[in-house]
Amino acid sequence: MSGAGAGNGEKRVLPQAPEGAPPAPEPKEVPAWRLLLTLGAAGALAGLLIVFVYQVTQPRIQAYKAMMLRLAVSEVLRAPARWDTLYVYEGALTATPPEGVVAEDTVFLGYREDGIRVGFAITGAEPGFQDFIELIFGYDAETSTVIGMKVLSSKETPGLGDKIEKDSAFVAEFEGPEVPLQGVKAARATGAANEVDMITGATISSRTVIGIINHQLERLGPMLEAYLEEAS
Amino acid sequence: MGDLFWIFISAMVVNNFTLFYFLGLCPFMGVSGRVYTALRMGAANIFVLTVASICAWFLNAFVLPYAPYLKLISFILVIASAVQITEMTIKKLSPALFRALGIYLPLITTNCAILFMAWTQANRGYNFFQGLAFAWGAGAGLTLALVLMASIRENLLFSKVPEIAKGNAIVFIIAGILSLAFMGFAGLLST
Amino acid sequence: MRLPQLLVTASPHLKGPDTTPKIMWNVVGTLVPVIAAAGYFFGFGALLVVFAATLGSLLTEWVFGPKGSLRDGSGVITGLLLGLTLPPGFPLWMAFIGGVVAIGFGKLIFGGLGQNIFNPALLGRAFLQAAFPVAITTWPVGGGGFWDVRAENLSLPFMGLGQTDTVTGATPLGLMKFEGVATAVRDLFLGTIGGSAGETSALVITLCGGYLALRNFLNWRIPISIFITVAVLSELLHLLNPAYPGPLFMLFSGGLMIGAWFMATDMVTSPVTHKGCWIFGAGIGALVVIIRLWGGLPEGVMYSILIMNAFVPYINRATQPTVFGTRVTEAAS
Amino acid sequence: MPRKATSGQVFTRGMWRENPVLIQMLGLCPALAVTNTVVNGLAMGLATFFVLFCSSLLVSTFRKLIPQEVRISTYILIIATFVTIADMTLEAMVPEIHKALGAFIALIVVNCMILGRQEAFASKNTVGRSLLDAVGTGIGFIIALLLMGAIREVLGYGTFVGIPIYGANYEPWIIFILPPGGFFTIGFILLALNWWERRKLERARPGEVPGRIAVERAA
Amino acid sequence: MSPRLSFRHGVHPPERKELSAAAKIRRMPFPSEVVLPLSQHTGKPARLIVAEGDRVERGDKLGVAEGFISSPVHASASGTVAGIDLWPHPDGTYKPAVRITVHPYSAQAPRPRIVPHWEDLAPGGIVQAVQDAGVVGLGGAAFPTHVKLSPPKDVQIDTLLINGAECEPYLTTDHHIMLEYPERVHLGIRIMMRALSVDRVMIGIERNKPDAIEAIRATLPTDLDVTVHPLTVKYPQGAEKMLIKALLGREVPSGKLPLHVGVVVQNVGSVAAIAEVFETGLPLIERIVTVSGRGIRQPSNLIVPVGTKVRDLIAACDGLTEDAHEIVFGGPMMGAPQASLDVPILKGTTGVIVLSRDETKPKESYACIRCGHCLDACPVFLNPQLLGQLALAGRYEETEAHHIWDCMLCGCCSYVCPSNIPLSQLFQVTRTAIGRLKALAAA
Ligand SMILES: Cc1cc2nc3c(=O)[nH]c(=O)nc-3n(C[C@H](O)[C@H](O)[C@H](O)COP(=O)(O)O)c2cc1C
Ligand SMILES: Cc1cc2nc3c(=O)[nH]c(=O)nc-3n(C[C@H](O)[C@H](O)[C@H](O)COP(=O)(O)O)c2cc1C
Ligand SMILES: Cc1cc2nc3c(=O)[nH]c(=O)nc-3n(C[C@H](O)[C@H](O)[C@H](O)COP(=O)(O)O)c2cc1C
Ligand SMILES: Cc1cc2nc3c(=O)[nH]c(=O)nc-3n(C[C@H](O)[C@H](O)[C@H](O)CO)c2cc1C
Ligand code: SF4
Ligand code: SF4
Ligand code: SF4
Ligand code: SF4
Ligand code: FES
Repeated sequence: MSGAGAGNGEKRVLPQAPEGAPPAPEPKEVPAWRLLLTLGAAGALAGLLIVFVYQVTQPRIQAYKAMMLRLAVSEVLRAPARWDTLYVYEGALTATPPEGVVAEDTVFLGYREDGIRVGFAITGAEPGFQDFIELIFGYDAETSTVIGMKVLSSKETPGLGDKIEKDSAFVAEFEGPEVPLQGVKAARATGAANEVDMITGATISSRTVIGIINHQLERLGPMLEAYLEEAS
Repeated sequence: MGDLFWIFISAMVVNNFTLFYFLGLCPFMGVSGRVYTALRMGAANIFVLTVASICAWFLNAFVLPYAPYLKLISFILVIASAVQITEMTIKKLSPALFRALGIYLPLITTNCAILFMAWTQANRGYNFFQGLAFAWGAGAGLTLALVLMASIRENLLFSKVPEIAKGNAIVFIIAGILSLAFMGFAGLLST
Repeated sequence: MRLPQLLVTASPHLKGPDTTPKIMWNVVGTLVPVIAAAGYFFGFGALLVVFAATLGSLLTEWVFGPKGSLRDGSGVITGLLLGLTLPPGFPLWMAFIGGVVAIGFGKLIFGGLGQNIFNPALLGRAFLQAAFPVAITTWPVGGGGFWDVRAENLSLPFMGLGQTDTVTGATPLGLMKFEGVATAVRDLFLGTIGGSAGETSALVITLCGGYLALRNFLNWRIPISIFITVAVLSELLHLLNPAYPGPLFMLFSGGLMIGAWFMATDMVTSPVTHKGCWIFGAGIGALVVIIRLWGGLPEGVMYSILIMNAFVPYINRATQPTVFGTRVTEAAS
Repeated sequence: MPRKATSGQVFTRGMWRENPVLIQMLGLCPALAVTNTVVNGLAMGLATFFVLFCSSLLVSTFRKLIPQEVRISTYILIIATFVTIADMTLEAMVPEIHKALGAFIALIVVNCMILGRQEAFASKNTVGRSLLDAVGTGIGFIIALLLMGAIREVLGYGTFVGIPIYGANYEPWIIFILPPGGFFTIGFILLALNWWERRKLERARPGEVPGRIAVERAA
Repeated sequence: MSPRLSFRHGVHPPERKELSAAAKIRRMPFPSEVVLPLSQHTGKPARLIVAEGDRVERGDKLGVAEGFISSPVHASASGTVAGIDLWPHPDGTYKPAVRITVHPYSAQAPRPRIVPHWEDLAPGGIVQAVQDAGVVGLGGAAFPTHVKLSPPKDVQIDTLLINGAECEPYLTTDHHIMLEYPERVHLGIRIMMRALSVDRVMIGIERNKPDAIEAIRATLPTDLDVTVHPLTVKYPQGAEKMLIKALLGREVPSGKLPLHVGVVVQNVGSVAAIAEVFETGLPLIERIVTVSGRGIRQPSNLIVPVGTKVRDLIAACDGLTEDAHEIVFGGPMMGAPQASLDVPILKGTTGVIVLSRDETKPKESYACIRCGHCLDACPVFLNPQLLGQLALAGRYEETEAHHIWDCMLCGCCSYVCPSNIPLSQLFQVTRTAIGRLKALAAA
């Protein structure tokens, strides 16, 4: 059976002839229009099928994405009644970016039932232990505190690094600390208002989470304040 | 600049395509028997990755915004044709280079490592230069894994590997050990 | 005249004094003081861990290895060194598994003694680190008498540390990396610090390694080139940015000493040529600095050695000696 | 010239005797990349199965109409279409799994097993036989993925299909859900298969030295 | 103090020269039978010119040189040709040999002959006389000396090196020649200088023979440029390429001969033998042999008629001890083991070493542990580790690419290998195999 020697990868059927030459001489010439026709027909069929499935699935995909975003924002902003989407453009926040440009970043500004602002929801991503950690966090610019954090995606080690999303104690650390955040080991905590206990065995992932928040606020903080001032 | 460097290093060692994403395993198992072949295969990979990166950047910038559902089809067809065209150009311009790389090109043109690179480059929204850094990092990483495996396998010819481990089993286990060793680079991006 | 039964063997008819078992048992002998130091600093638990790892190695070698291979002593070294790289409070069953993996997948699967590519002991440890990352980074805090055996040591096979919420001390490298706290070099040198069983006394390890180097049982070029590379690189970086630790700290902390003297020098998994040994050592040194300063893990000696092990066949290829009389031929022609 | 395989053989051989992953070493990257749990492996297997089945159906139906020169391009076009469909469908139906599988769904397109079956079988056989072959091969692929997924999940998480099977205090062997564990797992499986095969050989021909065969094979 | 003259790598085996170092050269009694193989030298075997039953006198020709790279063979004792048959040869095969029953009552005096007067001979004449006398290298390789004395026209020989290194353990032959016959050595040097028309001679002697250095120094001719150079004690200091490197700093190119760097190397014994030819007119029919080792009762340095069987030689040294285990022709590093006591001493046999059980090497060997000690030992900078693996795997072409033909089979690698892998033996076997394959391919 496992005549599957090491050379197997070379023996298997290749998409093209191994010499990279055009297919071996043909017994009879196939007219070019037939080739084009075949490809065209296949292409048309493919296009048709894809567009059809796209039409069917797209609403659900969009809906799911919107739902995930809603869940995330409401989680980090403590279930706001509604929120505005703001775009970062040329060093300032704006609700309506000019047509046709891609915004550098988006933040969400949440409001309570009574119209009082809860805070901003901001996303960010940086490399963690394995790959990028992507998260969203809520930030109250008036009190300079983080009010919530949720990891959107990460590939951190299960059982270790993935505690940044699964360990509720760690997630709860982000309800209320002042910025800039300071990561500490539990054993050496002093109780300062900006301290966040890091997870033992996942110091790097924890530090990345803290780092993302600090870096994003360093960058966006002034804009947020400027926007609030303008708005009030 | 630093950004490009980290993209390169990340794709090469921290998230090595072969050892962490299991990409391009078929050629990896097939041509890692000899260092010389492995080196040429690596070079061919870097070449195709470069072409693919340029194609993916082009498609991502000018085509996909209008027809996102064509992503996969357009990637695979455009990359394959572009490689074919460059291949023919090389054959004309530098027959020596063609002889060195030629037989490997069809083998890798429609290979998962290439597609994954293009796909990820598009997903991460890399610009032209970031895309190239990513492609070259991936290519360097593939080459590194190939050459290390090939030199180890050449050495293994002298070893009395137990009968049940001969063939692919030992190659997988060595790949596992390499992957384990390369875990030392994990987190290299985080500080 | 009496007709003797004559022996007919090929020349040379004399044999140098060194034999493979002799070299191996000498290494075992020089490990005894290192293990004793581990026992002195960490208590009986450290010795238990070393014992469990060695037991795993020897049993595997005995069951699956070629007949009589226990006598050559290399399996003992693997077990002892593996045990010395583990934290003193490591569960014994995990240490045992490490020994099994080290010999089974680090050595026997390649054909046994002399044919492996990767250092078996370090492979065993890398396996454990990836399998049980929490247990292996749980360093005990000092204190306790010699006979105090930790509960974690005795956790049941396949079971975790339990929810005892162990208080973990930090190793000098962890302290440095994650909290910016440096440990006094004097403590590092003598060994009054936290860490793996064998990561403690740089003094004892250097004396033992030096003895082996003097007897030519290890190639001194490897540890020396590691030390030089680490010292030079860390001095340069320290000058550029004083937040990076200085060379003395880098040299005496973590597993660098035992790694450089006992593990990088495993002849099977290091280059055969002198030039190759210099490259190998320099590579390890550079990787150690890179991983320690910029990597995710506090310590990189194990990974550095394993990675460079993978390069050894290539290094050997690239550093073939220049055959006598070939340089002249080239020059003449 | 080998005898033409019976329909039964066409159906069953891909499952085990010529298992695409474990024996033919095809489609290795998904088999390793997404098998850290049973569910992921199963989802990947089903998606691949779907693509293989539909492509074989189309290719064998139109096999007489597709000219030699463009057959590979046509196959790729067909396969890519079904992969895109599978991708969008999974995203709409099971977004969590879709996220876990990531780019590897798109990579089904280059899975050499699928293209190989088109080139080697569907383009030369009737629709019925091609579908039998596709189903057999697809099941073989799923079996391999499930096997990998089961080993890795049981050891790496201590669960099977998400259900804990050892009790709370089990210490998971995290390595098995990490990349090295993927390589090790398939390495172990191949070791076991080789061992089994040799044992059979030894039993079949007692007295003969089986070493020789394996040496030849390795040479 | 002169500079430390040496080469790189090499090994330091125990010298064990003390066993026979004090024994003065003595003549052994004629045995009752001598056996003279027709092939005692490198090159073509001599062509037989006697028949069974012929009576021969000491010094008579038994075979004549067959071509230029060949050497005649002479009777080493007076007697009757008892047979011409295949006889055990020291190289382990059976080779045609002339067996002479020694006349028990003969005085063994050679018949009167004309002693050539070397000062009156042209270089060519000297070379002819040397060839007629059957002189070959006594350093071990037994290469016909007259060939070395006639370099091609287009090379310029500037130095004659006299090899008194005697780096092999146990052997004291060259030591005693230099110690007891220094004048003869100097006479030989004079003759060679004339034959080669060189005017610089360097004598290299290892430092472990201070008395020999002293004796040679004391008798140095004052009219010639002859110098003595004490060498570092290291094996294989006496190998000609190493000697040239140590004394002149020149490296003989791979695959080339010493004459390509303008040097001729000759062993002191060979030089003394040339002198004897021109002193007595006798051809090369006896030589000095060290019989040593813990397996022999009385280690000695003997003047032995060529063709003496080991059996008789051993008897002349009071026989073997109880634990005698292995008999080796030549030194223990490169010498050939003997399975039979009937093999004859040849012109090139420098010594007979009888090793006792505790001197022989252990038998158990292990897998190569890639320690690299063999690379550190190899004086030609080969990679015996790789070569050994290639040889074991039968990858002969690659062994050639890795310079297996540059190996001088000195045995340093085998000596140091802690895993006791028979490296140099492997190389010898491999070279034979390659040679056979090539011959097959050519045929
Ligand atoms: C297999 C493996 C996986 C790891 N995964 C993570 C991870 O996901 N996140 C992380 O921060 N550190 C990870 N680490 C890093 C170590 O646990 C590291 O020592 C730890 O982050 C240091 O934290 P400590 O000082 O609390 O022990 C991993 C290490 C290993 C060996
Ligand atoms: C064809 C041939 C020609 C040789 N010519 C010379 C020569 O001209 N000069 C010389 O010194 N040695 C010559 N040699 C001999 C070698 O240099 C060398 O002395 C001989 O092989 C034995 O060397 P050894 O005793 O170091 O093993 C010749 C050898 C051969 C095979
Ligand atoms: C490893 C090795 C060691 C040798 N050692 C000696 C030595 O110690 N003395 C010596 O005269 N020749 C020695 N030879 C032989 C010399 O290389 C060379 O053939 C010889 O000196 C030439 O002189 P000859 O032709 O008079 O014998 C050795 C050869 C080899 C290969
Ligand atoms: C100087 C020296 C160092 C060694 N170091 C190691 C080691 O770090 N790990 C190990 O498993 N074996 C070590 N060994 C033992 C032996 O070489 C090793 O088990 C082989 O790799 C097995 O083939 C060492 C041996 C010597 C002589
Ligand atoms: S995608 Fe490529 S490497 Fe992966 S299994 Fe398919 S052909 Fe092999
Ligand atoms: S080894 Fe060579 S040089 Fe040394 S004594 Fe023996 S024959 Fe002479
Ligand atoms: S026998 Fe050959 S390979 Fe070995 S040391 Fe001597 S010259 Fe080198
Ligand atoms: S001396 Fe022996 S064990 Fe050491 S490398 Fe050479 S052959 Fe191998
Ligand atoms: S399977 Fe990946 S290239 Fe063929």
